[in-house]
This record gives sequence, C-alpha cells and structure tokens, in this order.
Amino acid sequence: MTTLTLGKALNMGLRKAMEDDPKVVLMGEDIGKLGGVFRITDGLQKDFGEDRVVDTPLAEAGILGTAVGLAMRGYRPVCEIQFDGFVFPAYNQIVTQVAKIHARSRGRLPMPIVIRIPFGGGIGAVEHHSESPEAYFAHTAGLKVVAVATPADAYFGIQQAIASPDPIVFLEPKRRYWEKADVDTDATPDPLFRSRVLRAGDDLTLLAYGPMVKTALQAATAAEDEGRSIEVVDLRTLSPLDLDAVYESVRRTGRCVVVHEAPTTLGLGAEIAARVTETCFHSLEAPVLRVGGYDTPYPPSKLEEDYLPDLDRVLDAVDRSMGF
Amino acid sequence: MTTLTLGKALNMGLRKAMEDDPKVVLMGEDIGKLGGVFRITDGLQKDFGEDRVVDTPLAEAGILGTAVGLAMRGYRPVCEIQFDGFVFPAYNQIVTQVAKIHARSRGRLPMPIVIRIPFGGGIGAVEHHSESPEAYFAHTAGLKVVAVATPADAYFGIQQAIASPDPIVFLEPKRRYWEKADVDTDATPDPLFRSRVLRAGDDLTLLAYGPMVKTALQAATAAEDEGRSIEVVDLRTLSPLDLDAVYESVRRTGRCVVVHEAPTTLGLGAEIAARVTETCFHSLEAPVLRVGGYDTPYPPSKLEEDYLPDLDRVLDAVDRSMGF
Amino acid sequence: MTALEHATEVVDPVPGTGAPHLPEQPDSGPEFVQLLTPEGERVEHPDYAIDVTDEELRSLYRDLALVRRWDVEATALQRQGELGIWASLLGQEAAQVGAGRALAPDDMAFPTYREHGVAWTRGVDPLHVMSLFRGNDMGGWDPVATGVNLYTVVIGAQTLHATGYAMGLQRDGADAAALAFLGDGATSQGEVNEALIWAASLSAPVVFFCQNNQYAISVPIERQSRVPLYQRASGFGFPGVRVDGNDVLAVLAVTRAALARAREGSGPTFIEAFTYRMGAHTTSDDPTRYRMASELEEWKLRDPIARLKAHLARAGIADAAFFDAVDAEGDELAVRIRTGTLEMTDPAGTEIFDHVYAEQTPDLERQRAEFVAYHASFEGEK
Amino acid sequence: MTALEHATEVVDPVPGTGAPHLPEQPDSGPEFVQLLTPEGERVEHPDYAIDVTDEELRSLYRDLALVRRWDVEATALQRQGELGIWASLLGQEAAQVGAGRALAPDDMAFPTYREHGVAWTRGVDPLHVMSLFRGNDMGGWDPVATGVNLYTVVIGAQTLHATGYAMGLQRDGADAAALAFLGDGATSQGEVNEALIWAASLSAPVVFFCQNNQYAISVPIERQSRVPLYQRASGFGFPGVRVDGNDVLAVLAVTRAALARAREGSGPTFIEAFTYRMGAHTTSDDPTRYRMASELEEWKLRDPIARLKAHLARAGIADAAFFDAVDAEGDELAVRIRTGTLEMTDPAGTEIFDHVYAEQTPDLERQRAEFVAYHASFEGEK
Ligand SMILES: Cc1ncc(C[n+]2csc(CCOP(=O)(O)OP(=O)(O)O)c2C)c(N)n1
Ligand SMILES: Cc1ncc(C[n+]2csc(CCOP(=O)(O)OP(=O)(O)O)c2C)c(N)n1
Ligand SMILES: [Mg+2]
Ligand SMILES: [Mg+2]
Repeated sequence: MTTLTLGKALNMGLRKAMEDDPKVVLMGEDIGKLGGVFRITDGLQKDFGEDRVVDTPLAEAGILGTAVGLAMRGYRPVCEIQFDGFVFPAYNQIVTQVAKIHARSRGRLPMPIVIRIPFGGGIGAVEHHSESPEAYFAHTAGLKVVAVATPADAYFGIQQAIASPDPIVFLEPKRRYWEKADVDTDATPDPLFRSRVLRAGDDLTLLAYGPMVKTALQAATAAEDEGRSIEVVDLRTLSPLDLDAVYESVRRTGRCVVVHEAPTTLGLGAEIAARVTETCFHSLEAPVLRVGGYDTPYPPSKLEEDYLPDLDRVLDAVDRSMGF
Repeated sequence: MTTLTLGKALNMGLRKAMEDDPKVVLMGEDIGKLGGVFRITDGLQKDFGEDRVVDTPLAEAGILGTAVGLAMRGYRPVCEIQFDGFVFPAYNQIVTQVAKIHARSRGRLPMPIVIRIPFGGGIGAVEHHSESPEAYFAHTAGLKVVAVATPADAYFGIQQAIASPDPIVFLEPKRRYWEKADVDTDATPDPLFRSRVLRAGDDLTLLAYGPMVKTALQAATAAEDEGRSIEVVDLRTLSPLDLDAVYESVRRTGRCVVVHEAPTTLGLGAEIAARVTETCFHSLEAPVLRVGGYDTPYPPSKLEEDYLPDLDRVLDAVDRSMGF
Repeated sequence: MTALEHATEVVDPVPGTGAPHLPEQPDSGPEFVQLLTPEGERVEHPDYAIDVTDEELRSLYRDLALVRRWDVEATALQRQGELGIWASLLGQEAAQVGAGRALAPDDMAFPTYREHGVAWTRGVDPLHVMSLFRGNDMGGWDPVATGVNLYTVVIGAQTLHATGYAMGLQRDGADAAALAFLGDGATSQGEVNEALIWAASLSAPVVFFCQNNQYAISVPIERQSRVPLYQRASGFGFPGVRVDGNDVLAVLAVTRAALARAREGSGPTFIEAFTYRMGAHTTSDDPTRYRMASELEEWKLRDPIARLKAHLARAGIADAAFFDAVDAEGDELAVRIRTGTLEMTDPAGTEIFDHVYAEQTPDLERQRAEFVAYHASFEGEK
Repeated sequence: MTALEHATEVVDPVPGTGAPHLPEQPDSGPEFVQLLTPEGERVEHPDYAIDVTDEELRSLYRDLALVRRWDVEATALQRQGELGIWASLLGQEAAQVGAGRALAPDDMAFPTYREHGVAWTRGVDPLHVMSLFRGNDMGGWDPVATGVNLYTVVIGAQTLHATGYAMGLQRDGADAAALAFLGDGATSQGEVNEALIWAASLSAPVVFFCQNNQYAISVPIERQSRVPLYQRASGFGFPGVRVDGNDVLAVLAVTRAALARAREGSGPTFIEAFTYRMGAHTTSDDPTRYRMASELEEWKLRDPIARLKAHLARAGIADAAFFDAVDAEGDELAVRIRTGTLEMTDPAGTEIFDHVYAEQTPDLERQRAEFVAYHASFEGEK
C-alpha cells in the first residue's frame, strides 16, 4: 500500500505499462524532458528513450494521425493531449480515422490507441484549459471513453486502457492530479468498463465521474446530516455506459441525479436520463435531474466557481428531486 | 406559388440573400463553375463573380478560419461543407473559434457565419457521405443549429440564417434535395428558431427533423390506419431547442417518440427525452422512446436500409410506447 | 529593391481573373524527369537512369493495359447500376503502376480512393476493390497481407498514417518504407502539411507520391498552389521532384530512388507526378461544366499507354501477338470482374455491429440482439 | 547521383540523438537581416534601408523599455497571486515593438497570447491585457478600435483569421494589410500551413510574422523544422525573410516592407524573427528542466534593449537624462498597472450568460434566470 497522488499514480501506471510491453509508445507535446506540463510522464523519456517517449511537433492531428500508422505497425500509442481544449485539431483523425478503422477493415486493423486528456476546470486557467469534451467522444461510435476519479483507478486504469485493443479516450480530472489516496499496486483491479457504487443509500441515486466524484461524495455526506441517504455511483466508463448497477439502485431509490461539468445540453446526463427513464420508468418518483455546466463557453476563471457544479448545486438538485 | 425542389429552393434563397446584402460571400469546394456537387450554388458565381462565390482551396479549416476573418471585416460568409463527414477538419475552428469569439469579445465581434452541411444518409454513397453530426454542434455553446425539411423552409430558412447575427450550422437533408413542394416566395415565413406542429393527434407525439420529417409523417398516416392519432412535430431548430409546443402536446398525449438518423447514444433524442421527462413528468404514460441510428459507424450503403430509421421502426416504437 | 521583391515566379499572378484553365505542361528540362517521350522515344535524364529488361517493359505494359481495362469495366458497371460510384483512374495508369511497381514486398502503400493501379500491382483482387464501390464493405482486401492500406476517403488523412507507419518501421529497424499517395487538391489540407513536417522532423522513411492530375473535382491546381507542387518539400527540409506522371519508366525510376533513400535512413521525399485525370472525377461528376474539351484532346497526345506501346513496337520489344494477347487477357479480366461483381452476395445486416470494436460492448451486443429480433419479427410476413 | 541526393542542408540530421540544444545563431549574411549589431553598431543590409529620425529612435527605445517594465510588473503580480498566469515577452521586445510600429493605422494585428509589445504600440491599455491574465475576461480591449484582435490561445488559429480578414480588405479595396503573429511551434499546425496556402492562392494582403524564440514550451525548434523557418514560404509561392528579431530597426524595416508589399497587392510575406524567449514559457513553466543556463547567458549578449541603448548613447542620440526619464516613466507605468490590477472588480456572475450569442436564446435566458434566483436564495445566509 502506497500513498500516491492521482498524477503520480498515472506516472507509475504508464511506467508499468511501458515495462510490460515494449510496443507502448508515448507521444505528445512536452512529454519528454519536461515530463508534460502536469509532469505525468516525468522521468519516462530519460528511462525509456526518445523513441518510446516522443516529444512531437506542435500538431495534434499529427499526433493522432501518426498514432494510427504506428498502431497499424503493431505499436500501442499513448497520446497526451496537453489540455482538453486542444483536442479539436485532432478531431478529424479521432472521429473519421481512429474511431472507424477497425470497422472499415472489418477487424483487420485494430487501433489500440489511448488518448489521454486532462479535463475539467477549477484550476484558474485561461480559455481552453478547463473544458469537458467527453460527450463529443461518447457520441462517436468506435471509441470508448473512461474517466478516472481516484489514484487507484488512475494507476490501474491507464494500464488497462493501454492493454485494451480498442481506441480509448482516457479522461484525467486535472484538478484532482494533486489529491492523494492509498493505492495497493498488488490488488486485482476492477474491470475498466464497469461503474462502481461508492456509497450505499436509499433515498436517491447520485451519479458522477471524474472530478465530480469527490463533489458527489461530499454532497452525500452533507445530505446525511439532513437525514437523507444518498447512493453514490462513480460511472468510470462513459462509453460504453455501464448502468446495470444504476438501474438496480434507481429501482430502489426512485430518484436519480447526474452531475458533470460539461454543458448540460447533450452532456452525458442527457443520455443517462434517457436510459434510466426508459429502463426504470415505473420506479421513478421524480424525473432524472441533471446538474451540469451551463450552456455557455467555459467562463474566465474568476467566474468558474459560479459556472461549475458544486456541493450546493448538487444538494439543490437533490432537494428538487425529493420535492417531486 | 412555385413548385420547387428543396435544392432549387436553397439556390433561390441564396441568390435572394446575395442580392439583398452585398456582404454575403459564399465559400466552399467546387461551388463555383460546378455549382457544388449538389448544384445548390448553381449559376451564382457566374452572376455574382468570383469574389462573392469563392472556390476555395481544399481545406475545411481554411474555409471556416478565413470566414472568421471575413466576418470580423463585416462580411457574412456562407460556408459549404461538401458532405457531413468532411466537416471534421474544420472542427477546431468551429468549436474553439466560431462558437466562442462572440463571448470572448463580449459581443464586440459578431460571427454571422452560416455553415451549410448536406447531412444524412440514404443516397447509396461511400464512407463519410451519409452522416448526421448535429449533436456535436448542438452540444457546442455559441453555435445555433437548424435543420430544414421542406422546400419552403429551405428557401426562407437559408435567408433567415444568413441574416442572423450568430453562427449557424444549417443542415440540409441531402436525400430530400430532389423532392418538390409548392413555395410561396411572398409569404411571411415562420421564425427560424421555432418548431412546428405538422399534424395534430391525440395518442402520441412524434418528433423529427430534417430527412426524418417525411418518414414521421408517413408513419403517422400509417398509424392512422390502425386507429392511432399521432401528432407530428418538425423540430426545425436543434439549438436552441424549441420545445414549448412539444410539452403542450405531450401533456395531452402522454407519449413521445423522437426520430433521427444520428447514432442514438447522445443524439438529439437523448436531450429531448431528458427535457420532456423533466418538464412533463406527471403527464407521461410511457418513457420517451428514441428511434435512431445504431451506435456504429455509418455502414456500407448496402446496409443503410438496415441502419436508418424507417417507417417500420418508427411504428415499432409507437407500438412499444403505447404498450407501456 | 528589397529581398521581398524577389518573389517566386507564380503560375497565375492575377487572382480571381477567371481565365480559362490552361495547365502548364512541362515536357523537358532537368526539373521534369522524363525517360519516355509522348512519342515513345527513350530519353536520358542526368539524375535518373533505369535498367529495365524487355520482359519488365512488357510486363509494365500489361499492367497499364489491364488496369485500364478494369477501369472501363467498372465505369460500365456503375452506369448499369451495379456500383454506387466509381472513381476512374483513366490517364493516371502510368503514375500508379510506376509507383506501385517501385515498391518492395515489405513496403506499405497508403492509397487515396483512386489508386486501383497501385492495388493491382500489389496483387489486390480487383473484386475486393469493386465490393467497396458496390457498397458491400469499405474494401475487402487484407491491408497487412497485401501491403496496401484500405482506401481513405477523407482527403489527406492517410498521409499521417503513412508517416506514423514509417515511424514504426524506423523503430523496428525494418528495411522498408511507406508510400503515401495524395492528390493535388490534398496538398491544401492541414493534415498533409503536418505529415510533411513530421516526416522531416523524425526523418521517417516515407515517400509522398502526389498525383497532380490538375484538378480537385472542378477546382484547377492554380487554386491550391501558384508554384509547382514539388517545390513545397524543400521548405520543409527534404527533396521534391517532379516526374512525368504519364511516363511509367520515369515514375518507376524516381519512386524507386526515393524509396531506396527512405529505406537507407535518409528521410522523406515528395514526388509530384504530373499527369491528367482524363475522365470525370467520379461517375457522379460532369467535367463539361468546368473544363474545355480541347484540354483533354491535348492530353490524349500524352497518353501513358500509347507511349509505352509505341516504344515497345518501335524498339521491337513486343509484336502484334503480344498486344493481342494482352487485349485478350484484358477481356478475360473484364469478364471476371463483371461476373464477380454481379455474383457478390449482399452483406448480412449484423455486419453493422460486428466490427465496431475488437472487444464488443454490451450496448452493441444488445442493439444487435434487438436488430436480429426485430428482423425476425418480419419473417412470417414474407 | 540522383536529384534526391541534393537534399537540403538540415539543422540536425541525426534524429533522436538527444544532443544538447544549441540554437544556431546567425548574425550576418544576406539571409539574415540586421541593421543594428548586438554591440549597438548600425550596419547596412543590401535590401533593407531604413530612415529613422533620432526622435523615432528614442521613441522606439521608450517602447522597448516600457513593455519590459510592464512585463516585470506582471510577472511579479502573478507571483503574488494577483494573476492566474503570465506569458512573459522578455527578450522579444524588439520583435514585437518593431512589428507593431510597422503597422499603419488601418492595418490589423492578430496576436497570439504573448504580443503585449504589439498591443502596447497600438495603444491597447495594459490593464485590458492584465484583466485577461487575471481571469476577469478574455481580453478587455476593443479589437476594432485598437486594430489588435483579441489574444488567441489555440495555437495558430489566428493565422487563418488574419488571412480571411485580408480577403475582406481585398474585397473592400482597402489600403491596409493584416499582420498575423505566430510562434515557431505554431508552424507545425496544419491550420497555419493552410493559412499560407490560402494567402498565396488568394494573394491576400497578409504578413505572417513568426517569432522564432527557439522553443515551443520545452520543445526546441529542431523538432518543428530541420531547416530555417523562413524557407517554408517559398514552397508555397511567396517570399520568406529572416530578420534579427532582437534588432528593432531591422524588424521595423522588414515588416514595413512586407506590409507595403501586401497593401500594394503583391501578396503575402513570411517573416521569421530570430529571437529568444529569455524567460519561462509562462509563469507556470520551469525552463531549467529543458535548457541550459549557458544558452540564456549567450542570448543576454544579444539583448534587444541593451543594443539600442548602446547605439543611442554611443551616437549621442540620447543622454543619461533621457534614460532616467524613461526609467521613471516605467516606474509610473508599473504603479499604474499594479494599482489598476488590484483595483479591478470581479466580473458579475451573469456575465457567463450575456455574451454567448448576439441574439440571446430562450434556453440561456432561462438558465440565467435560474442562476440569478439560485444565488438570490443564498442572500439571506451571508
Ligand atoms: C476532407 C475532405 N473534404 C472534401 C472531400 C470531398 N472530395 C472528394 S475528392 C475531392 C477532390 C480531391 O482532389 P485531389 O486531391 O486532387 O485528388 P483527385 O480526386 O484529383 O485524385 C474532394 C473535395 C473529401 N473526400 N474529404
Ligand atoms: C492547439 C494547441 N495545442 C497546444 C497548446 C498548448 N501550448 C500553449 S503555448 C504552446 C507552445 C507554443 O510555442 P510557439 O508557437 O513557439 O510560441 P511561444 O509560446 O514560444 O511564443 C503550447 C504547446 C495550445 N495552446 N494550442
Ligand atoms: Mg487531383
Ligand atoms: Mg516559440
């Protein structure tokens, strides 16, 4: 058992994956000597060399496009996108190529590519550094999308993602990079594409992923003081969604709230609301409520506290749900 | 009153907009001498010259990026994306620039840019020519998204979109380009951002947009034979959504089905299901059901009939809804 | 006078004049590699020598003739409604066969959607190409076994794939190279330019083979570049060369040299094969809207097959019997393609779900099951 | 020997050797425009003459000194927690002031996030830049009134905006040009290369001003290009020129000439201003991880301000009183910036909703109302 920050857990997970499989190649901007702007790849170029930790030219389409070629040649590229808002130059390669080549080739060309994206806000940054683009990827068939919330999931999740034969958008909650927890690196991890109930409860099912998991847990604790018993689920996988435990939970609680930072319209909450309602229709005592970012661009940092879902907004949604 | 195909109506609408405002500039690949691969801009370069109908280099980011600069200079660029699947190279400009510059400049730099995209399948084409990317845009704050379904809406809608001060993704149902209807070019058109009830009914509310409107109407007619009265709504505007009439309808019918070609997961149907459920919770007798494309890449054309929602799949959903 | 006034000479310095399009047609000079004149005469180029046996020359001719025959048959099948669309290679046979024949077995080709001639030289079954244009699949061949990637429709995207593949070759220490095909229009895509940047930066063993067929659908080359395309490369730090794309020998020689250079570790090369799209962009296109018939007539005089035929005949390398035999083989091929196309069975609907992921998801498993059940529910009705 | 062997000379032909980074430092030759040596001596360049009055020289010095003072103050304010981040221009003052001063009133500048020196020369209030880095807004100045577009953070995106703006100038028959700023790293972005293609194709009145400060965060220029960046342009069909970016006179002369050329209708120019980022990438960066202190020491000898000061002093154009006055003015400016920054009021929460669209949507109107009501519900609690 070691105490690790989420960032360090990723670093160790990457190192382990590189040791286990010589075909793993890291690519990205500033990931070499600098170790990435968040130091997630710290020390890896020094130990594995410039052929396995590639400081690329400043071009995200280039990173993803060459990753496709490397994958065709049997490599397992792990691409770092420096910040969420800079994934869009690579969007064409991700959506029209990475996501489609397995289907196009009828399985002859697997695309075991991991796209690491530090995502979400709350770090006081300038424009494009605090976004939550997950819905764009979860709507794209051919991709899988996961979001980690804890050091342990970060450590194991990055290894599982790299070992997976499919392209995976791997979302890292950047504002939680410095948060610590115990990690048992010898444990047998949960499967990657599985949600997890973090806290049992009877009155309402609260769903979150990535940076909002902590907020959801805090909300559940606060609600407890008011005598409300909230079940908290960390979704972990955004595509495919793993909602069986959620359905089971909602059938018991009759109420459901989903939290994410991304703009609410067509955010993950929309899909989850639609599915939960379709599956648990007769059990629902209130509509599934969503707590998300507003349908606006991410604001200047002085306004991000107003923009982001927080404890109070989650509790407000809980109240509204209970009021139905 | 003239009988026009949807394609010709667009052509005439563009011509009218160019006559009305000398700042309107069309940009795109092959839109000049060729008149576009669908001939939507036929004859316009001949009549308005190469400065107003620009055959661009083959680069979609270039089209949208230069459109931003033209807009800053007071022009109203109308950009044609040749096919839905080729909008992705422009995605970065659309999402990080076109959509954000009004907010970034706190209103000092309006972006009256229209992005015309022939969308949807059913034309027997090869890969990337039959996609429905609307959810990507509707999830993007700062953009507006409309989809036309009829020649009259095409004729007026394109003019309204061009006159609008905000950036608009204007979706044209390509497989309906050749369908005809009467257009009264002297009529006063409905507002652009308004949905429209096309057919009244009491048992179920059926929503569609773009190419699926015709399918929805056919389904309603077929259902009538079985004694079911279906209300059909053409959404017309996908962002912002205009659901007031839908809520009113669902409060009466208690049932709602949404149809679109795009993959179901995180398609427009998800958002509509979430909102309708939240707003009409106590009136619903069944969950909002969705009929969409499968969560797969658009298949080779021999399989598109299997892939696309059709009359039977809509009726099947109607049956399922009635069965709740 | 400032340095800025030493502007590079441009193709058409007056923007937007709408002058009739007259592609410049170089046919000599050291900047244009030609080994066989339009009249079929062998000429020498100071930088490129080529040793070809008579046998090889005949076999090159055979390839050119057969891919043209295939193309004619495919166009006919499309007209008859048996293909959704067809992208003709008419006029570009030499560029494609020359480039394809330059490849060594371990090299990998990254075609656009038009390189049927390349596919042919690598042994891809034409029916595996036909199935794509029929709408059965997205290319039926095995890219790994054939050394030909599947066709890529999004303009230019494959140039980055080729560059990444070359990075893989580099890491493997393989004695092989990647050959990325692209059109003149594709040179305007950002991703293509990124591929040039990456290839240069990483000294990747990749050759960019640009068929400048003068048009991107209706848009003439002048809209994409005011200067010859091969000049693009030097600004990125590697050599560019312009070759007569209708001269199969010159294309073979230049591509071989470039691939050898790449395999040796000397980095990328950009080849501009100067050629002409003699047909429509695809069967959906109507070139009369944007180009003059006279232009085509001029280019017919540079026909890539006629010139090799003239050379073979004049030099006594092949006789009438040989040409007749190739024609007969072409007719057989055409029959095989026609019959094979007509006999193709439509794909099963479940194909929609079966290859999206290597590890199927529960969501798609469920959608597949629903699909199967839904279709089974109609069984009785038929 | 084939033509392919005439490869262009490259900066570092051995990929991945991880050799210590030693930026090549040209300081003479016709390929490198310099009018003022690092020692402050005026020299002539065959293509670029410049006539500057003593008054102008002093005013250029003043600009250089004041923007550096601003930069120092902003860095300090960031360290004290008053700014979220700061992107320092240290070392790039001459490139920015020279380029900014070359602009005519109707020209339009398209900066990245680092061109505080350009903003300064155009009269943008430094506090309007500070408000961005403080997180109050995304730039408080009026881009239309100042002729300086808002900062663009997505690397390279603004180069296309500048090109489109130039297309607009062309259509308006305006006697003006657009000046697009970009970094060395930005040259690898596809969009930047598309901007070069469009500018060439449409002969747009735009000048690309690339500050090659040797690094893209930690990545040295060799990763982006093996050949000097100014050479990129000729492959696209327009001139490229390399100027000593630490020589304000040379930058002014070269940029003026390029803008004049653009306004005359002769199309784009690419300027590579060879300079050095003397500070960190931003206040979040730690350059000791990727570059040697000795490198910085070398570049200090080329300091852009010291050299102009030396020239002014040596040539008797300015005396100690002048330099003292500028210093004093700098201190006043610093006080104004500090006080103004500290006095800024936080933006109202409703700002989130108020500028997304020109025509507000009912959805956002509702979200705004909910936001207001929600926050009002806490009023009592405070
Ligand atoms: C990104 C993208 N944009 C647009 C298209 C539509 N399109 C198909 S072919 C083509 C022209 C390509 O021209 P060129 O590169 O010269 O190749 P050619 O067809 O002449 O062989 C266009 C615009 C596309 N396939 N991909
Ligand atoms: C599309 C995109 N990718 C990544 C980044 C993150 N980033 C910010 S600055 C920078 C380096 C830019 O280098 P250069 O163009 O040389 O400009 P400089 O900062 O040196 O002035 C990077 C990678 C970004 N802003 N945009
Ligand atoms: Mg072409
Ligand atoms: Mg730099």
